[in-house]
Amino acid sequence: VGCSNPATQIKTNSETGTSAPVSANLVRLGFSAWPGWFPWQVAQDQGIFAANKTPVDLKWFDGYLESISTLNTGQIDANSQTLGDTVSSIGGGTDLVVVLTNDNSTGNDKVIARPGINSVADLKGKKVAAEEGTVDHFLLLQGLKKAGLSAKDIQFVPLETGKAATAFVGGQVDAVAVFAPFTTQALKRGGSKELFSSKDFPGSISDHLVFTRKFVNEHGDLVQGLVNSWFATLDYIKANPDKAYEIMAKRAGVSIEEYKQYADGTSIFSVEQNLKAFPVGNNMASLPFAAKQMSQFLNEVGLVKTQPDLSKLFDDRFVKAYAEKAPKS
Amino acid sequence: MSQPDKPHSIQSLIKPRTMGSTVFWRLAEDIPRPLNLTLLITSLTLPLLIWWLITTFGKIDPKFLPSPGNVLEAGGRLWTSGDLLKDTVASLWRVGVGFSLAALLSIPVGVMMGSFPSIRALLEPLFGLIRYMPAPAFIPLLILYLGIGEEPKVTLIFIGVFFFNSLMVMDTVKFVPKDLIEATYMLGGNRREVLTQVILPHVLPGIIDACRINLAAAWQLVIVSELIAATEGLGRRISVAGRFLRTDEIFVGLIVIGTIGLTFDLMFQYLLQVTCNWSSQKR
Amino acid sequence: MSQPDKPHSIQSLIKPRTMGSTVFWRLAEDIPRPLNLTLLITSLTLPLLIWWLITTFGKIDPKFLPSPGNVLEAGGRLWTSGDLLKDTVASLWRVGVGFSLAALLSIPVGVMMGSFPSIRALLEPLFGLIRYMPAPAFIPLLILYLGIGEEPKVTLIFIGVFFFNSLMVMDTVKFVPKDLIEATYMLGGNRREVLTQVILPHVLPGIIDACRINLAAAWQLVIVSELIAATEGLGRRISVAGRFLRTDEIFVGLIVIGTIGLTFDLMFQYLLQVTCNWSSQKR
Amino acid sequence: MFLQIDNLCKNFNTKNGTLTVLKNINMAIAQGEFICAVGASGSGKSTLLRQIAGLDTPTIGEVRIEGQRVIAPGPDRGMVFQHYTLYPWMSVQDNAEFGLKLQGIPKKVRREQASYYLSVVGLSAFAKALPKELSGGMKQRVAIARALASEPKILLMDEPFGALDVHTKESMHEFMLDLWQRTNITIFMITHDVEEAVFLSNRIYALGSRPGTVRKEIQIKLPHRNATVKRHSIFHDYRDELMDLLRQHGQEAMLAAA
Amino acid sequence: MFLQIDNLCKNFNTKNGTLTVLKNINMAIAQGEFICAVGASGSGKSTLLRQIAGLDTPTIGEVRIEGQRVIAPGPDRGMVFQHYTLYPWMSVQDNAEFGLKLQGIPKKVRREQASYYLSVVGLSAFAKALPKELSGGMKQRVAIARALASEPKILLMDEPFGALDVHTKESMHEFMLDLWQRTNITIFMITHDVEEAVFLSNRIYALGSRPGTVRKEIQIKLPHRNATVKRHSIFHDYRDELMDLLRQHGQEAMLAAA
Ligand SMILES: Nc1ncnc2c1ncn2[C@@H]1O[C@H](COP(=O)(O)OP(=O)(O)OP(=O)(O)O)[C@@H](O)[C@H]1O
Ligand SMILES: Nc1ncnc2c1ncn2[C@@H]1O[C@H](COP(=O)(O)OP(=O)(O)OP(=O)(O)O)[C@@H](O)[C@H]1O
Ligand SMILES: [Mg+2]
Ligand SMILES: [Mg+2]
Repeated sequence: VGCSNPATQIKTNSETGTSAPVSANLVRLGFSAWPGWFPWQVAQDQGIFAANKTPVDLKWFDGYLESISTLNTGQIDANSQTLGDTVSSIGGGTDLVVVLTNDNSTGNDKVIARPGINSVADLKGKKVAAEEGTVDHFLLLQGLKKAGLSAKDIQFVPLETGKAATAFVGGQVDAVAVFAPFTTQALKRGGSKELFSSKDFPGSISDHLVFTRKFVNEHGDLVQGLVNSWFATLDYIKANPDKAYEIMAKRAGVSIEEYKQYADGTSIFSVEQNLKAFPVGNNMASLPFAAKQMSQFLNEVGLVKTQPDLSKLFDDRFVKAYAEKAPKS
Repeated sequence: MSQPDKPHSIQSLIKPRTMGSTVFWRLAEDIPRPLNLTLLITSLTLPLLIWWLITTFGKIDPKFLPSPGNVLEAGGRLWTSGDLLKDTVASLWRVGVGFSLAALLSIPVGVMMGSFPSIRALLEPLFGLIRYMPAPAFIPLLILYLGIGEEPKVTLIFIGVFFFNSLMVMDTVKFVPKDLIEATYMLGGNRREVLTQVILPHVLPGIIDACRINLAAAWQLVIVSELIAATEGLGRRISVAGRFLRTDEIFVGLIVIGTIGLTFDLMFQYLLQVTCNWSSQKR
Repeated sequence: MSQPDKPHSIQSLIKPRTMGSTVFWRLAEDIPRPLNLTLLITSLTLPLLIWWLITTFGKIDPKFLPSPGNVLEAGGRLWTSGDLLKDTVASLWRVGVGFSLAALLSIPVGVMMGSFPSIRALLEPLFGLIRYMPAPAFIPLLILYLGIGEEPKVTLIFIGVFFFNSLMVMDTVKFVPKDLIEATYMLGGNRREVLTQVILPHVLPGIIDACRINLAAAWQLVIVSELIAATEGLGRRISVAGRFLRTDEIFVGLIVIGTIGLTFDLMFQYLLQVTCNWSSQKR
Repeated sequence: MFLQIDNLCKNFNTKNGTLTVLKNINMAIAQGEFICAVGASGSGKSTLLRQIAGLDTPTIGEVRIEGQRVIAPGPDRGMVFQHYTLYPWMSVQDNAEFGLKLQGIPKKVRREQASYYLSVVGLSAFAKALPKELSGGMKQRVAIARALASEPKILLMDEPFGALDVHTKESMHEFMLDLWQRTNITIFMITHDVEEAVFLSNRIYALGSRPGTVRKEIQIKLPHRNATVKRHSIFHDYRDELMDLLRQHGQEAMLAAA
Repeated sequence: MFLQIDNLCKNFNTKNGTLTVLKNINMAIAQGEFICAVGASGSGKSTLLRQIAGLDTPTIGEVRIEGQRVIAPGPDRGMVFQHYTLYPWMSVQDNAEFGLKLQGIPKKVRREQASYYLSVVGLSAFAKALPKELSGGMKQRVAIARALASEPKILLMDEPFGALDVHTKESMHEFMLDLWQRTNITIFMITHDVEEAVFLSNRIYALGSRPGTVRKEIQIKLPHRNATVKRHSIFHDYRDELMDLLRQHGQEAMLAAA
């Protein structure tokens, strides 16, 4: 808008394609570093958005948090974020809709401890760093609960995820709860090991495509287009794994080998898994149930003052519509 | 001196101009006390009024711009829960310690740099270089070396103040009249005595002024420093509020910091008046 | 005048002292050029040498403190990939635009505040208050109002510079001799002419000096401003490197920023010398 | 009368209440006179000059020039200040032109006008120099040229030669007398150098202190005006009379202060 | 000889090459003399005084006091500068004491010593005042008291009364003569006020400019030293002789500069 940085003219080797031309009718989609979201980059680079007639302005965020606050302020229409953060945004008064589950974390969120700490029980009285209010914090508390400990039994150190990993490597804390690719960094500390991970708590950490309600109401077609693009991308990755991994590893800033390690820790959700997750249920496999758990957790740690209304959070129309039209795989 | 003839009769070209008298637009002259006071009060109430009008009649989402009422309410809430006091004390302590240490060290260093051209040559390029380096860049290194306690937070503020303050103190030394230094030599003073008993007292007002400016710079760093594993503090309160878009709490934090800052500013100005009443120059 | 008797014969009490001559410890006197140059060079090479020694013989994890070689290598890597150039241009542009806008606006505002006590009374308390508010606190608000493009980044730097610079420019105006203003009235100048043709040129050196200091302050904000959804920039490079503990890249970023800063600093100093050669005071 | 000061009083409000600096000043000065005002430090000389210049307004009474009441500063009165008030960033030529520029005189005209007056003060050769390159006496001469360039009706000078060395001062004296005789301008000059006053003026007002009042008005009639007149006994008589007066005022003031 | 200056030359390195400011200065001053050095502005008077003070070192030649070569500043020479060099943050008493404090004199002794010299300069009543509360003359008197308090062998003064008004200047002259006669201190004073030089000193060095050299040395013998002597023809003769000399130097300098 009359304010353009000349640096955008400069080409570099690490460039991963340019964003779509700005037009009135487009989706401004944000995403950040998480294995479940890197496929968006593939969609962009391989022209999958265009193929689905969905103009997308794909916005990369170095900081996951910034992507959330940008969605909250309405500067983008959609973002890739976890269920927990979506709940806390709603607690903060933003009206959001979850239309798609990208993946579940099955090991890419880890609690990592220094040598000498061999069980969750050993964490008692120790310094544990995590980013306050995030899914990793949630994971940490769930792990403690399972081991019969409570939040008060550890010394919690609130640190941004990257800094938490740094502090752990620097020997300043005894354990951290972080997500990939910061797990790799934390594990660089000699002798450190994983205590438990999201694998042990299936369903507790799910990642979604989240829209503002206003956009869903006004541009249902574009939302549908984006959902369709996502599944088309998954198909593309399956068909061309080498090319896709190259793109995703580049975006993540790690080598292809390293990137492949993350693949196990993230279970990308198929249409079917999506359809199963949306209905109300009484375990973590059900999104509305998980959302309620999350909201309780946020309330307990004092980050959200009142438990928000979650009844209209999930909207499975778009996934359903895709499932009906799509050829069965 | 032989002079040419006067070339023009200029009087015919000059249009008489008289300057209207004015009170508000007085230039470099004092204005009457009551007007001054009125303007001072306007300065702080007018923005408040505009704010109130916008939020009351503008139908703005309070998430985007909370009304003064909202902010007051949030302030009250944080106050009664005790959080605000805790945050304020924590931040005050950090800024206080970081700034004081930086001031305490930078004053002698700056005075030495200003007094001895050799020390100046030795330190100025290095300090000039470091001064430009953004203090937040040091956070990962500070966590690595100093941990996650108070040390890295205080150190960050220290780094943000020390280099600026040294260079600014250095600059004040050049205003010491050379005559005064030479007079001291003539009275039998040696270099050390000139430094401690003549230069130092003479630059005191300049030092206080530099510190006044850099205290403000220290508060600028409070948010960044409290990103390092803080569990309380005004900066942390603001950044958490920013994440959850509790704009009212951001405003509470900002207003508290602004008020604290202004209070210290006035204290520094008072200090300046009291300790430097010998200075004939008005500051 | 009736005087009492002289009380003491002081001469016996005074021990003769002579001041040794010195070159290095010369106080407020110029030192020889070659020594000056030597010290200048030492200033920048000595820390480098120490750094090299520590990393070579200290057996320090390069993740904690990379060696000069590591940093050079990382710099080369970033340079050949074109990233470094892109980052540098991006940050230079942001700081340049934000700072220039702030300077352009704060200079007239500051001069007006310094010249008209009424405007000063109207703005000083407000500016004094805002100056203390940490610029990073405005990030959520800036995103709300200005989005995530270049505008909020530039605005953040603007905010960080504008209030400081206004108040510092204001301070310089008080050094304009009242005689000079009155002389202009006597020559038929009105207030506007005094402002533009007398006060403004007279405070020019002071303004340049204030801008010089605040350019450094602007660079301090580059990291924070590039937290707002930046995809390139030195600040972003440093914060991403910090997250992944690529200490060598942090150092590259810091050194590039420091060098750019110092270059601008020298340019400002040169500007000062050229435009203000009329000033008899050495700056 | 050309310049008329009627019953002028000036008070200042200070921390310790109202300070009366000037009281009942009456002066009447004809066109073409060279007036000196002498008085001890603090007797209100500068304050009086500021009222005439219009830089300040009297508490009571008024100043009139050619019948017009003075209410604001303006280029019909040229002023030379005690301290050098040249614009340090302008060349000598630009300094001399500046008043004319403010009055919107076309560039060519003002250039010639200023050059003329620079030649009058003998500084044509320095037109391009900056003030810092000039000696004290040269600076004051530029200030005089600048004041004269607007062709004021009256030249007001506040101890213009106080900071000059004796030799420079003497040549400035000669210059002033020469200027006065050639242009027939009215001059009102403040000094505390009694000899200077006697040598230059045709009438002297001696001011007393606390509050400043006109204590004595002395018409000066010297046989001729050049350096040798200073050895003349008439010169000495004037000088001593004024000196005694000032000494006496000084003692009064000291007693009042104690 | 008490103070001996042998063949002193002083060059400065400037942008435009070497500037010779003083050339072949020879002076011999006995204990208890009151010497004045006069000369036009720029003739190097201050430079000469700085060599005697030890604040600067001669390029060639040397200054000796009681046979000892001067190499550094020190309290055996008291100095009064042209501009007020009081420490503005210290009271008058503390200013007067400061030299003694630097020399480690016990508090009680230095308090009494300083008080004595403050009474000598007639400022006992102002002991607690700050310098900014004093008039110009009073400030210079404090500076003199401060210099005297260390009981220097010689008092060096660089145009100490240049900025004072005539009345204050006269009383300072009386004070200096009184001081000199009572203490028998050696005084070396720079001035460009010829009358001042003739009135105060017993010997005058007249310096010429570019480079500064001693042009003339005049022994002053006045019948008595009080205000009336200024009307005496001997006084006038001395005055005029010096004045002519300076005028001539001034013209030479002007020609040299042009
Ligand atoms: N703006 C002011 N406010 C208060 N007092 C003032 C002001 N201006 C001058 N005075 C006082 O008025 C008195 C006369 O001052 P003025 O400057 O007119 O004296 P002067 O005769 O010019 O002295 P000098 O010879 O030292 O220049 C002094 O006591 C001074 O303190
Ligand atoms: N440090 C210096 N470097 C270069 N030139 C100098 C220096 N000090 C003095 N000069 C030059 O030496 C000459 C004599 O200066 P000095 O101050 O001694 O004269 P002065 O007789 O005291 O004059 P005034 O009566 O104006 O005080 C001047 O031309 C001056 O520019
Ligand atoms: Mg005056
Ligand atoms: Mg001198």
